[in-house]
Amino acid sequence: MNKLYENADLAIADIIDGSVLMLGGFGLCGIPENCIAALVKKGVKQLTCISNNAGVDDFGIGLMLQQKQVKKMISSYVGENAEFERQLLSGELEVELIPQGTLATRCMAAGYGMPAIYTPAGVGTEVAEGKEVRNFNGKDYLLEMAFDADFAIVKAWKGDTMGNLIFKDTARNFNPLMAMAGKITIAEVEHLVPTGELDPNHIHTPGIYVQRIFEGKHYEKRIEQLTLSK
Amino acid sequence: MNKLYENADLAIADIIDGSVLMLGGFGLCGIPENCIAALVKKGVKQLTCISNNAGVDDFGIGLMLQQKQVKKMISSYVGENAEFERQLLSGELEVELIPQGTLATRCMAAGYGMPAIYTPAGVGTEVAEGKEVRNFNGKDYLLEMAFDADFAIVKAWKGDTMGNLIFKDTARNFNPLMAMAGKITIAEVEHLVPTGELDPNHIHTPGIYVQRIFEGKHYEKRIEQLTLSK
Amino acid sequence: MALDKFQIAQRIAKELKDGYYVNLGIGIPTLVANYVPEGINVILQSENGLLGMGPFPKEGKQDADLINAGKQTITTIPGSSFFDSAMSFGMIRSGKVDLTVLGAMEVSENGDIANWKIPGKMVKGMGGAMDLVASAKNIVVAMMHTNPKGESKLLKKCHLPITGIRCVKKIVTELAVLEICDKGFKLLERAPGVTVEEIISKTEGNLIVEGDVPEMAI
Amino acid sequence: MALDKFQIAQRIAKELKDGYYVNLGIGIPTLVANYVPEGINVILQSENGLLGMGPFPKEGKQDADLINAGKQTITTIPGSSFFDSAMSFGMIRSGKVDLTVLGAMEVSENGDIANWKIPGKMVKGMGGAMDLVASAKNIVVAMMHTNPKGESKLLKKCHLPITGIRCVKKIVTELAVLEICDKGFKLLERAPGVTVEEIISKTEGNLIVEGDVPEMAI
Repeated sequence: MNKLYENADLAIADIIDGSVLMLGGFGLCGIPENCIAALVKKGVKQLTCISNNAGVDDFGIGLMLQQKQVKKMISSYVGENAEFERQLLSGELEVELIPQGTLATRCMAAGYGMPAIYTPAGVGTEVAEGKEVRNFNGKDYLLEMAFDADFAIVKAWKGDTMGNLIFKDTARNFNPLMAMAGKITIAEVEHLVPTGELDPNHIHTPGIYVQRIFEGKHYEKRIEQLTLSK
Repeated sequence: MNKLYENADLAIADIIDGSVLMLGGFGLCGIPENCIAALVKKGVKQLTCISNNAGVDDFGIGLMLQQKQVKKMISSYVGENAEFERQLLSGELEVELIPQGTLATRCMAAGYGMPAIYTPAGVGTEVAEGKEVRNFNGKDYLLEMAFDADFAIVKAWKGDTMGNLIFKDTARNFNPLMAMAGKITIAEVEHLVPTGELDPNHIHTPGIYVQRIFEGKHYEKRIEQLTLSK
Repeated sequence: MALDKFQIAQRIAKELKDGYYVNLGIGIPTLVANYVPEGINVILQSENGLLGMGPFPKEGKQDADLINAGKQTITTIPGSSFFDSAMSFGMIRSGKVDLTVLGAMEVSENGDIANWKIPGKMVKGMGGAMDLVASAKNIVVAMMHTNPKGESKLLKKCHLPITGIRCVKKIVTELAVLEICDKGFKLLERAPGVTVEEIISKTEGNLIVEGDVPEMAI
Repeated sequence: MALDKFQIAQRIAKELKDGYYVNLGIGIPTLVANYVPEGINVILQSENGLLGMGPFPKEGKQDADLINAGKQTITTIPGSSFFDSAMSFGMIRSGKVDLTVLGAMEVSENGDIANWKIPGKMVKGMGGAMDLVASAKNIVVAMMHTNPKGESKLLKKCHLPITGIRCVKKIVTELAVLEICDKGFKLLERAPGVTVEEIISKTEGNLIVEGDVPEMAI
């Protein structure tokens, strides 16, 4: 079975209006730049995007927001984005804010076939509203449901034609979790290598979780907060 | 803080009668040989051992069974061990059999601070007796509790003085999960390397989960079922 | 003529499709790997933590750190990956494994399976079997049609303690290929030369025979 | 004299012990890393997936793939490790992080904390704050004693939407070090030259003053 796609346009060709997408990355670190560009080009709309952040005004998911392609964001933090704020305040955009660890674990739950997980994050806060609270060993936990996404779109450092992925540094973040969680997982990689070249002990995401893979082009890898030592 | 121990005897010195231990390994693959030998030498008794298997008669946890050090085994499969069978039938030994994936996930739950997990394994079988059954999206799941172990004893291929671990091939199995789950985690490694030598992207178990580490000696690495191609 | 165990494996191999991720149980299921049809690539999952299991090693090439779920020494194919047991059962539980082949002691007409415990005998444990049957989306059972006493293993209801409920999709025995449907065991194929009557006589559970039942092509 | 933000960080750094795994929030907490006492090794956790965070990189050495939870470019120390976000919050949730330092807008006398949302303002989200406060076994808050309007931030009850309940252990402000105990804020230390009266006047929640309250040694 061929998992190899030529480019992002082909890999995302069947994503339609109203799809639920997971997009890997933390801030602008480890985001699937090629797929985002292809989604903007395709102009698909009414998307629900599960992603830790919403990019900045002119990069990352911010590019999709500019084109009003996003109906709903499910994120843990959405600062640094004026267009996002405008759409939110005008009611064009729906936002669900959830704790970062809950976001990560709800992805993992989907990938691990667990329908729900218990976490203490948000107990006693407005995040707990409408959710089941349960006490285990004297501590309260919230029941949080596994995500159910049509597509997971992730970015890896290296990948092979069988879909095995290796991430680099903190660009790993949500990518391997979302890769496990999508009904269809699309991986863009900086370096596509022939099958057999990756050390099987170094693989972060086994190919079984990846349905489509392609080598991305022209990575900008923008830095959000350049901070240097003197 | 020093995590480095000279040998297994020192690393397990405070394990006392009645302790709950997790022991890594699948069959005889990836088992903490040095720590098992030290536990036998120390003669600590009334142990509860959480381990996927119980070794064979003269190797692995089987060595502890010979000395009648084990009160209870929590495992998924305990074949290939005549002494085990004798103790079980005579009532000297208590056994709790649980599905392998449930065993693995209850370890992971402990390491991830999740008090319990839902799994479909065992629904409708005697494993479900006395357990909460809950339906999510039309499918039944059992509520299974995170393990609570005093010590996790694991074997890795490489480790550094900060406790970072890398496993090799299928000797990984339960080791990283148990490493995350112990109140105190003791890691024996085939190769101890100076801190900074392991690639941070290749580490399977971050050092935060490991309290004690030492380089093991004289690994026998016995093969249970030598099977060859002609 | 009834199939031998190699032919059962061969027949099951016809269920494989290109790109399938497959988990093969111990016994006859393991043999399926020897009959993968030409032009088809399947990737074998071993639930102790490996995708991309290869053949047994040549003498001298065995590695104690590289075994399958039956604890046998094995090798890997290019593109293999190792992972821990939680991820291994995670991918099983989330339905990423396309086909699971298991042995069984009994199967009931609603798809329940019993394959882990015989009352009165030493219980060795379920290993990964309960996880596999509870989660796999496509389970094929490889077994003999009857037990050594000649009693049917395709039952109205399992007598032995069950491993999982309503999970088996297909059964391949030395006599027949059967599918679990709403009403029971639907007879899909006969072994060459085996009569429908023989299959009926050796099937305790409800057997559905519709029209001409073709012989297996193996 | 009230502490400046660097001195607050310096005082918090005295809470560090050798071998501690520490998560430092954005703002004053980040500064704590600059004041680790001599002879003590601490390992910084960044919840986006790193243990062993080092200083900011030198010009030209920045790497877009290597950032902290504040999205700043950083470096690693020898012995660092990378992991995914589930493991990162897993180690937080299971109590493996020894000390968490956070900023806050309000803290109540029972240890509730509010630091993520101001009604009427654009809500940016809680990021990892709710996970951290719900799980960390040892939470120290770094904040000003009063808000810009001069109102106390140490309250009987939080007015703002809370981030977590009964979780804060200690608070270090420009005026004082306080511990949350059963009855409220226990005054442990005063900033050099700051009077107990000033601290009382700026603390709305129940303040417990027992005996002579020593000055901080910084």
